[in-house]
Amino acid sequence: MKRIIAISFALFMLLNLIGCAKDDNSSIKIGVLLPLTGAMAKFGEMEKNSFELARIEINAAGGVKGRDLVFVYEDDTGKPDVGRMGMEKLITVDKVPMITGGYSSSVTFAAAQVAQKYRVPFLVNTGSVDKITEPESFDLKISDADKFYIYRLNPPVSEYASGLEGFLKNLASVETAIIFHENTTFGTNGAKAFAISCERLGIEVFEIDSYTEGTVDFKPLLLKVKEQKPDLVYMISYVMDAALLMKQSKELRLSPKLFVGAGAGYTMPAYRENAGIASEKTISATLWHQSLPVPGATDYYNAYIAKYDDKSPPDYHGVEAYAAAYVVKDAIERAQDFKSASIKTALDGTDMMTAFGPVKFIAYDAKINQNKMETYVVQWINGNLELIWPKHLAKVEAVYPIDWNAEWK
Amino acid sequence: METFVQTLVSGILIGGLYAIIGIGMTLIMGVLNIINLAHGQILMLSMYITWVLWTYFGIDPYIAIFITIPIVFFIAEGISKFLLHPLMGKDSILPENQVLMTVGIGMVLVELARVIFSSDYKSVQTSYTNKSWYLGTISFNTPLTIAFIISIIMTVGLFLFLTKTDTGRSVRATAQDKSAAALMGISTGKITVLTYGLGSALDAAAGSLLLPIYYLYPDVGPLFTVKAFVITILGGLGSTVGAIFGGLILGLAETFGATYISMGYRDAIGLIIFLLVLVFFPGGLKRFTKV
Amino acid sequence: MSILKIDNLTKRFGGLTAVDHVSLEVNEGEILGLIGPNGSGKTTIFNLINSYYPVSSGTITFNGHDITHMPTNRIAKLGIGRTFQVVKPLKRLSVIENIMVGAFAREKTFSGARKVATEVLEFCHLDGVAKMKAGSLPIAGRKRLEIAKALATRPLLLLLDETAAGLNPTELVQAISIIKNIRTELGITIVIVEHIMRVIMTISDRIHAIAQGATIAEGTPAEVSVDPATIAAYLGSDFKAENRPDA
Amino acid sequence: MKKYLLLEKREWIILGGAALAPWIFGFSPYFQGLLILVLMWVVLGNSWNLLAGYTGQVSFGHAAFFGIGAYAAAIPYHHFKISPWWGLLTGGLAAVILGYFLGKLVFRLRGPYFALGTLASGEILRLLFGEEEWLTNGHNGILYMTTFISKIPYYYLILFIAMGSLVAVKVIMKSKLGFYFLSIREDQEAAEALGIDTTKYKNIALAISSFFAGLAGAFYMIYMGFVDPEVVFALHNISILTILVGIIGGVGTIWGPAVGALIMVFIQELFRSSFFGVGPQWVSQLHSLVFGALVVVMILYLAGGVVGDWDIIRKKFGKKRVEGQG
Repeated sequence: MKRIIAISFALFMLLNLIGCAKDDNSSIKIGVLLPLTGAMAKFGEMEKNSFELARIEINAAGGVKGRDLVFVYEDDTGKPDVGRMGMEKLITVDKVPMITGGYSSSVTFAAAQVAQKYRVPFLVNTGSVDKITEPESFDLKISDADKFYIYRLNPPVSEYASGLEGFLKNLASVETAIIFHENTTFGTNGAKAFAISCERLGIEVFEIDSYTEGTVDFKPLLLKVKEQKPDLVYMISYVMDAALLMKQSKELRLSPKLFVGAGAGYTMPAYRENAGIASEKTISATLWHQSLPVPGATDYYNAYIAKYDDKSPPDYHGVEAYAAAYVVKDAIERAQDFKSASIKTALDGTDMMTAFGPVKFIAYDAKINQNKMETYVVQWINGNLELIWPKHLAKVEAVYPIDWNAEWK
Repeated sequence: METFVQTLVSGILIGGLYAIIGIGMTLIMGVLNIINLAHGQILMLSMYITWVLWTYFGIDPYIAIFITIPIVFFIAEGISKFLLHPLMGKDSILPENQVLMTVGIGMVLVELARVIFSSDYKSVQTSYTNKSWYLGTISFNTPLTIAFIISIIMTVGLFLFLTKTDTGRSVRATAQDKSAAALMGISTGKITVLTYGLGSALDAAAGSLLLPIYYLYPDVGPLFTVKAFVITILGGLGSTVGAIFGGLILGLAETFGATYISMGYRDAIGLIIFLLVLVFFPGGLKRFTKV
Repeated sequence: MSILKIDNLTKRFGGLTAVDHVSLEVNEGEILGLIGPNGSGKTTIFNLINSYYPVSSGTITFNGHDITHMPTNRIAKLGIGRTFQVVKPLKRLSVIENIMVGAFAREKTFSGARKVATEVLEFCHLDGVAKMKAGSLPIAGRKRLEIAKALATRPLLLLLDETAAGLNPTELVQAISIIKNIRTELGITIVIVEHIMRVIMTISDRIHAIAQGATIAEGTPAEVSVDPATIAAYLGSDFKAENRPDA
Repeated sequence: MKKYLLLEKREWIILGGAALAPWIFGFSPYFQGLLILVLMWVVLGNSWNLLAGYTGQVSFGHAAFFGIGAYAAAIPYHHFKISPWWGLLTGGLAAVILGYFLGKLVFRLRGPYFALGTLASGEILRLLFGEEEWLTNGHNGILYMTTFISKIPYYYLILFIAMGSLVAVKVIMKSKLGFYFLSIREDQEAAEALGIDTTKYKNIALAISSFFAGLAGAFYMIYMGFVDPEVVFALHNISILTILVGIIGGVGTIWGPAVGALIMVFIQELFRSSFFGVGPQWVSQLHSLVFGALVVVMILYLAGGVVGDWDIIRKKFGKKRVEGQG
């Protein structure tokens, strides 16, 4: 018994020692919350790679205020509760003054609350549900910008399709649509947002239908397309579901005028890999494309491929992470010290150009600390993801109308 | 009408796949009288074996069946012999100890897969993965059709094994009444170990058949574990013919439910039928088929 | 006055009639022996009395209550205790705890149940093994524990199902004395099923003999033992197995 | 051992230690968070243990009660901004009501069928709560800005609930109710013959069990400030983990779930954090693997759990020491 007490006492002391983070003057630690294992690990990995790419570049160029930038990664495993615990650990154990990352909408939203509670700035770079930057969801008012610690680099999901809206406006022949979405926060909200877009465009939405991630057989869902014959099928899915949806659409020989994805899975290389020829000529909303005339976009794209894998090139998720790293660097450099409050003040004044596009946190509608930006449209043409909208930036002409029978031969 | 027929076809095809997953479970549940909560994980294991064989050795998943079956059979025999069988005679407060053991085994299998293969999605792209054939306007997914045919063949084979061979008869006798079987000189210990291997081997075949249709990640299993025990209860414990019908019923109920009620309730429909059968029609289809 | 009245009791399992229009009465304070060859339906009658099986037809009346379709636990509460041929000790509980479970049928408190249990322990000569786990008792102890559990519920009527089977001669003598004491000291009416003729003939006041589910004879032990129908039933195929002196 | 107000001296010492624990750990909110998690699992483990370990009804669907408790706290907040703290009153109650109806269904089943029935019930509720968006906000979940930044109030709240569940189980197991539960676990037929209405007492066990599971769920909502059906109705992460906590600690023992919860949370966290950052990074991938392996080894060699088989463990430990001296 005595021995057990002694051992546990020793263990407690050890824990206490580890619990006290050492103050280190040679580096600055920033927390990153990402799904590194679990269903969304593919995205997490791409973002982590991009954070590392940026970190190496930044440190090679002299670091931040003479210190080395260090990212402390915390795996949220794609689960909101784990994400919240990870946030707490970053704040209380690693004692980071700022956190970035945040992949899935539900995890990011749940985790943002922890950052807000502890008053640690959280720069969201992917989580897209609108309410993340709406102070109302955190019991704050729109005028409470000085108390609001959540910032977002990427546009909210309601604006994902803004580029798409312009694209569809030009195609007078699209009059009806069906919307399929995974039953997640991202999916439900994306579907609602697109239904509103359709209303603006005068497109009649026949049906909004949800499915569970990991469904084996989508045919009951897709048969609705066969029956109701909409012009457009809009789908909000992650990679594997996206691939199966298209494979089974091909199998059922569906022939709407357009298959449109809402970003997420539909721009990933793994989508093309799995859906094969069924992915050909599908269209997707996107937040970025490497051919955009944004300084550093192509450089990032090439650097990523050179450093990691030429078979899985990065899409907008990667560049969001890459850009977030530079926004972090910029803010810390302008901050008076390394404290959370100072970094927040610096973030308020952010106005810079990144490989993702211009970044400036503004207040509009119900949101504050939100970066507002344009979105784009891409299409898989001959196995490559090509930018097709806006027209003045596109190097490739959109393929439309599409003869699915010929494409899917 | 076309929607109806296409729904019917999809339901039957997916039901065939469910059936073969369910047959393994029904054997195990019938003879060992435990719920094998590692069933989906065994399926996952065989999918990884099939994936490795395809990716690194270029072996077609349908040929890989002949390799995954013996590998999984021996692994399952080991699990059964060293982890499940020793618990049989042991006195424990909860008779469900073996069930809980399968939970532990399942966890270990998933986490091993995660350590070895990471959480990434894997899939195989063969020449036929994206193929389908048509009868008029009705489409039949080719890999699903093949899976359906193979699962029918395997069930017939299993049925013959259970009714025509001595070992098979011993398995059935053990399933019906363990103590009576032991009195008749059947080594029930050996039979239970064998049955776990056999049930898992069927599961392994299902894994190889599933891979070209679906995709693979360490947590793929539980979805199919649940399907398997729904089928087992629908078809009646230990009934192979019942499992075939149970699989088809589940496939059809899910597909029709998804088409005509709501896709979101797809998985719930199976579970609700399951609970109703469990409570109000114990014995399932076995009441009618008797085998 | 009869405490238990069974009227035209019938039980069918599918096509098989296990109990066929049996009628019998048990008088208060007596010991009634129920005899019959293997599979003649003795245990089935017990299982019908305390509602383990639903009755196919006929009625069972206990102490003025119609208990034909009453759930088992309510019948026990009314005052019918029983033992099982295949003993059912609560294995992981100690002997005294087993008996306490029975005692709680009439006692609300822990101490009350414990007091009753202690008395029953002594009565059944189990006081030496009170703390032992019921699962590790030898067979004689388990048989006595069956009686003790039932006694602790303070029954008016006790159904004893083969409580003497598998005991050695010394244990047998002890068992017989316990059964006799139950009636004399506690005044509990007993119906007993037993294979060992020597036991049943010595302790029963009356005997009710059945074969293939139907009554074949009734009367004092002396009357029944010379009854031609009884002899025929026992001299049938079951004769050797049933009537060996030690069986 | 002398009784001091329901508990033994040793148990009071443990409770005293638990009351001081947040300070012993250097006041780190991170470790306080872990302790809160341990205590939450103690409540869940106790709840399950009463039904499964003591009454023999092995539930594979305890997430149903946990989840309904969490939503009982969350739904009024979502619709009417009623504080989730009321969940401490409504959570347990909602779970008892659910248990009442579920009991009518699943208590018709025995053994493995009961396990399957409860498992399916939990899964159906998970799908239902994900789908019925008008009521539950679906997969968006329900978020609430938690009341305190400090973990201390939560710690003492859950310590109080955990202590309550422990004392409740202890008192029950010394009463008629406890004896009846045990007899149902040991032999339902024998119990019926002794005048025990097994259905009624199984329902009582379920009601008490679901009450504490619901309370734990409501606490989860108050403390985490977030619920979503995949989290609170999770088959593996709640239902099965609850069982494993019971198994590791010791089924049918008073302190088993507490010991099991402590082992489960700390082993998982020890590995997940790569031995609190001391070990190499890859160790963190092993956290579930190690726990799974522990479950397998425990069931194989120590089916009674750490508490139930403490004598065996002590004997082995003692032997080693003798060898060491020799």
